[in-house]
Amino acid sequence: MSTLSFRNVWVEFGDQVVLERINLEIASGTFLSVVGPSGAGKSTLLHLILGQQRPTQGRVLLDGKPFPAEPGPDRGIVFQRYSVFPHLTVLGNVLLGYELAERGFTARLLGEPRRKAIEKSLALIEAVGLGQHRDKYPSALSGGMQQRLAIAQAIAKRPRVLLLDEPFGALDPGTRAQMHALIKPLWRDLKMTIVMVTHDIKEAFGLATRLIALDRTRHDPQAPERFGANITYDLDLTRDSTVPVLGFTKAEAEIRP
Amino acid sequence: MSTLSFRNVWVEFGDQVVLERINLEIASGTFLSVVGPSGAGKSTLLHLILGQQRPTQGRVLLDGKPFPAEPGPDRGIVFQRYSVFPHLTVLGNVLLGYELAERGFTARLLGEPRRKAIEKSLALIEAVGLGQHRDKYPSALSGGMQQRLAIAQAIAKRPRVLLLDEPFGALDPGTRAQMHALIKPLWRDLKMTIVMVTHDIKEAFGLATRLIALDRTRHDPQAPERFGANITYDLDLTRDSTVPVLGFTKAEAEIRP
Amino acid sequence: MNVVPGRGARIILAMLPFILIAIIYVIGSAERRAANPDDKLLPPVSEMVVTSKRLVAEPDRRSGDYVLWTDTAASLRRLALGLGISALAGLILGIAIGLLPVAGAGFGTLVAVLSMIPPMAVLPILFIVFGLGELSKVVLIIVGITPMLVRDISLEVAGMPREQLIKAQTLGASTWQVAIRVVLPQIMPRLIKCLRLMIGPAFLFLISAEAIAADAGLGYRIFLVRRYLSMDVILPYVAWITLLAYLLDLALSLIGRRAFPWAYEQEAR
Amino acid sequence: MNVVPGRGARIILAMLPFILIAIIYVIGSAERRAANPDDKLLPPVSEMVVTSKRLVAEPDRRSGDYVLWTDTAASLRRLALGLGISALAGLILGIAIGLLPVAGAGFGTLVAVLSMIPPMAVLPILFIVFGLGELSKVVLIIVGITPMLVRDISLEVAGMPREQLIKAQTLGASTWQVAIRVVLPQIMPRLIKCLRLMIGPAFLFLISAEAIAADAGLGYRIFLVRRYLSMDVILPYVAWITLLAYLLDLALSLIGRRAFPWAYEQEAR
Amino acid sequence: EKKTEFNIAWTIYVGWMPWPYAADSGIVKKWADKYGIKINVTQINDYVESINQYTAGKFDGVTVTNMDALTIPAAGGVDTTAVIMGDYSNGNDGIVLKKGQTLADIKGQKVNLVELSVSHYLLARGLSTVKLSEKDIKIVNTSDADIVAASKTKDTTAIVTWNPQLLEVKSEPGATLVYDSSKIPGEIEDLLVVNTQTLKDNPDFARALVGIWYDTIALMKDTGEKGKAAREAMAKLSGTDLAGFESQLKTTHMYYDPKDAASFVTGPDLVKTMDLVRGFSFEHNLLGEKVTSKDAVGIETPTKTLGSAKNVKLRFDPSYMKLAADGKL
Ligand SMILES: Nc1ncnc2c1ncn2[C@@H]1O[C@H](COP(=O)(O)OP(=O)(O)OP(=O)(O)O)[C@@H](O)[C@H]1O
Ligand SMILES: Nc1ncnc2c1ncn2[C@@H]1O[C@H](COP(=O)(O)OP(=O)(O)OP(=O)(O)O)[C@@H](O)[C@H]1O
Ligand SMILES: [Mg+2]
Ligand SMILES: [Mg+2]
Repeated sequence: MSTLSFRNVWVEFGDQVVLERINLEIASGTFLSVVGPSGAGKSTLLHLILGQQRPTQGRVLLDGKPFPAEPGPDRGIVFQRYSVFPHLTVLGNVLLGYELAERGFTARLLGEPRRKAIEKSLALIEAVGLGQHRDKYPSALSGGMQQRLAIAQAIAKRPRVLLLDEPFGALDPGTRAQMHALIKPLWRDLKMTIVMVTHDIKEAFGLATRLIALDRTRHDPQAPERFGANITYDLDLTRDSTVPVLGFTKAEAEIRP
Repeated sequence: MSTLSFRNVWVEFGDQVVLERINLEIASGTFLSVVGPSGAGKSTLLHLILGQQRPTQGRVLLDGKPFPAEPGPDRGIVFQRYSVFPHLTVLGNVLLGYELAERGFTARLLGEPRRKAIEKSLALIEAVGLGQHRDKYPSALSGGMQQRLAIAQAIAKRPRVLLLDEPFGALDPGTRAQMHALIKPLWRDLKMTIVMVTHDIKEAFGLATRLIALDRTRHDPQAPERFGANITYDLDLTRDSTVPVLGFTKAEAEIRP
Repeated sequence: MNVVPGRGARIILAMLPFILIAIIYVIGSAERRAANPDDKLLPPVSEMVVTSKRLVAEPDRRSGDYVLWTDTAASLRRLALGLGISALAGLILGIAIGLLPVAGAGFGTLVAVLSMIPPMAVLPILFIVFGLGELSKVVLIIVGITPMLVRDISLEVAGMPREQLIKAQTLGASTWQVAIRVVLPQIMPRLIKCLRLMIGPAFLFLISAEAIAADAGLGYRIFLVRRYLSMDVILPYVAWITLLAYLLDLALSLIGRRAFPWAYEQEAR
Repeated sequence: MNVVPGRGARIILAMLPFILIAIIYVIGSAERRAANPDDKLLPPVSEMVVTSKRLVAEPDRRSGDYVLWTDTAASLRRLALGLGISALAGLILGIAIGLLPVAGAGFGTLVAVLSMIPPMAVLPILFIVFGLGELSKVVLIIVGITPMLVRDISLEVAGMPREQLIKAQTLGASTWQVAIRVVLPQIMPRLIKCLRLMIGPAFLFLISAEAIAADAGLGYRIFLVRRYLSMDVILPYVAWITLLAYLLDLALSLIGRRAFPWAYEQEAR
Repeated sequence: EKKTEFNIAWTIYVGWMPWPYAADSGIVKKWADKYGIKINVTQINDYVESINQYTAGKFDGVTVTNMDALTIPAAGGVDTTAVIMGDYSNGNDGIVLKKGQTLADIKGQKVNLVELSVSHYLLARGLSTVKLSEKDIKIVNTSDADIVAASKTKDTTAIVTWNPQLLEVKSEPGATLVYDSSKIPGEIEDLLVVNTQTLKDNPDFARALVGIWYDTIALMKDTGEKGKAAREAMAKLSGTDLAGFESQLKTTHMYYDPKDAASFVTGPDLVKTMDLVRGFSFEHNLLGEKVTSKDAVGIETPTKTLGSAKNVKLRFDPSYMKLAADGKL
């Protein structure tokens, strides 16, 4: 239904080549994990899909057609530095998604629809474990709590494509497991496409149906900025057979520089 | 030489009790890992040691004497939201530590001392893998790169107490291993006291000489804010015997809510 | 930097410079009086008190008005109108210019240029267009402070974290919705801060407008009695204006704190 | 919001409102001339050009000066002095008040109150204290804009992320070092932004000062010919002032971009 | 005390333009050198500010009208002496109506003028001739610099002002000059006043001033090329051209001859005028808020002292003009 294609995409910041020759097809419904060393360009890849960043060369296509350059409600995002709206409470942050969708002019809900939206928001807030903090402003939340709020906000609108940039990085293993349990059924039921950047190899393998690793393959010691990263591994995790039983240690070892 | 003591410390934000009845002695030279669920008050504990936060009740003592309320050069910090100075380049950020120490009035170095300080800074920048990015401003760095810069900055001055709030959260396993290899000898050689908050149980056990877990023990369903977290586990990791060989799975399981 | 004075010390510290200024004034005034018993430039406090009492409590010989109150009412009405309209215009134009590249290109330069035109110098044209009545006084305030408000707010909007705008769009917000649900509320504390800074200039323009053509108002009275250097009227009036402005400033700051608590977390050190 | 006009379109959009205003002026001027051939209020452009040429290129018969240039030189010197001193004072006081709770308690209220005193109302006192020479003109600019600068900068300093100050202290910085190595450089872009906003008011105060006591300067000339309603002199002067101010604004903005590239990353969308 | 350096301030007005011309053309220096002193002639753009600065002690002398000399420095306790009676307004101040042909038509209109100035006095004098009082009109204080612009707006129908603004205002289509100062000759006088104490200690200062003045206005009166050049320079200084300046000069009664000036000061008309002026000033609270009678401030003229003899603050002294008349400078 909505296939994302990267056709020979390059991204450069000034002199520095960050991504080079990226060719990638992401089928609808894929849960794609992206791993790679710090600074490889994982976030940049997400920004390309979001429409926040334009490729220097090459094209990003949606179902074969040029990409809508503006971020839209079909794509949800959790940024690496989990940014929530500082002027809204926890409830307000989640509710905003519903309000923006339903009403054009004032972007506010009233009466029954509002009650319903609040109900849905509260359920979501409860699910990410912020139930007792619903009236706090983000500045009074801990790092992990802000991250969970950003997740709740991003999934509230059930976008067709969900982009997650190290979404569980600031969470303890217990909370992290809860989040996995929240995301996985959502992805399955709604047939979302999810692209998740993570540094937790276990997580990458555990959740995804496909895994790519970004890294530099060429290196010029004189001008280290001349070459960018591209895709070094591309594993299909649905066919159980390709992943060895003790599998991820191998992949992990190879991703290390 | 410098023992940190918490004597019946409480921290409250308005109505909410965050930490309650914290009693803790941290001996000089300890590498203390702090684990616990998101929102338990781990960062708050660090802020107490830093002097950024005052306890609502109880006292924090240094060698039995009341605590200097101001942050000073004896304590280094890597904040959870790794904050580096946006107006300085990578090199400038690390160099600043040397400059602030050596000269009073202008806080600038010239000539030979400057050359030396730059040399030291560059070595450190190289060690955290930012060698080729030395002239970039933080806004042009990826999340993991900013985090590494914050680490380099914090250890440049070799503080007696180093406070790390999820310092490796945004790093891939490879880079993370490099950072471990950087911190560990430093701690050993300089006899620093390190307090590190982390969510990676393997890391917590792997690096530390002592591990504490923060969590709520009491719970009032009507008023969930009434009770704060306190120390639920306190493991001495130096005596190898107390940690079972397959050990951390047990601890990990118990910390989960 | 870490030395935080207590509540009592804080009040004393705040009072100190005022007391100093008062002492300097009293000495200066006494000296001038010693040289010339009719000196009008620095009248002693006692004289100012007498004059103030008359202005506040006695009807004027000629018009029968309680001068201070009619003046204050006239001026405050103009000020409120001017500030209100400016705030509205500043908000709308500022957000448009800061948020929409097209508006920024179209109006950005215009506003930058307009903000540089000294309004006093083109007064004749303002008179012709807006007449000489109440309107032109309000217009002078608006013309004087709106460009600054617009520029400050548009710079602030343009400096908002891009992530937030993108985030809002991924939540389905149209440009209009981004403006009213994300940008507007976050810019309001800035508007209030900015309005607080603009109270001074607003009074300045008001006074200038009243100096030029009026028959009541605080500025009218000041410039009227300036003709015979009645500092015993001018100084209480200036003090009164300053007090009014300071109260307005306090009120705005309180409103800001009440309405936008999230914006003041940082300040609470 | 995502529609970004290209370079050409941007220039055309920026020109559009100016062209519109020019057209309205020409029509208005022609209409008034048709009604009254001696109208002085909206002189036709041709007349302004003739007058401007005279002001620019013909030496004054009495003094042999080129009027426009002597006026400009006199005014710009005063303006530069006034802005420079204000910037310095604003920086020092602003950082002190924003950073040090003790200074904040001691001077914060004073500055807030001072910023509310309309300088025009106490002009006689200013003139008497500072004389009628160059000094008092510069002083009016300083008195007029410094309090606003101080307040804006101190609010900005107080709003800086606390983490940064703490971080600097853990790196061994004294309060003084925090001020000059962390706060000062980060506040500089804000100072420049603020100075850009203050160019308009600075010119306003300059013109007001020159209107009262001067024998050269742009404001002096405007008020000199105002009695005769010689808009053919006033309008070119106003345009010239606006151009000067706009160029100053551009220059400041360029300096800011050059000197503090890190502060403008965000803007580059 | 005895001084060698003196400051006088002037503002732009047709009757005072000799001062800057004298400064530019070296006449000031000539006379100052003669008496071994130095005189700085400073232009102040704003008339009221110049008087205020004189009152505050920043200047030793200032150009001023008789009414303002009484209400500002004298009422402010600064003992002031008029040493030069330069001219009187003989049509330089006027009332212009845009609606109506005679002064009586002013009834019920809004009148734009500089409140409490000589314009106000002229209006009061005019109203009394048509049996009206200030209650019958509404006064809108309008600054002198903006009154021309104000007169161009629709809601302005009546204006009282002086030259050069008056010339602009009355040339407006449909405007009628219904009353002017030629109806009250000698009542609006343009003076040069100096601080009495300074004068007492330094009579040479006044001698030099008088010398400068009559040298300069002799040039101004000159009908030849030299006179024209002088008037042209003065016109330029006041921001207009020769024609504009001369038309203002026409409605100004200059006392070119020091004898005439001195005899006007010694005559009885001055007493009558000053009595009217102090009456007006008292009624409008211009002598101070606590003053209970118009006698509070004493005015000394050669013929008679008006008001409190103990508190004489304004003096008219013809002796220096007489010296000039007698050629004894
Ligand atoms: N400024 C504040 N005002 C009010 N409450 C606060 C404030 N700062 C922290 N809190 C509350 O204190 C609690 C503990 O916060 P803290 O940041 O110490 O958690 P943490 O253990 O570091 O969590 P995480 O692992 O998510 O970073 C949270 O419930 C948070 O809501
Ligand atoms: N605005 C920018 N200007 C210049 N260079 C940039 C900019 N943003 C990113 N970069 C560079 O692009 C490279 C990739 O950045 P990116 O944020 O995509 O890395 P990442 O893979 O997400 O790393 P991490 O795991 O640390 O978050 C980095 O070397 C960074 O320096
Ligand atoms: Mg990243
Ligand atoms: Mg934390």
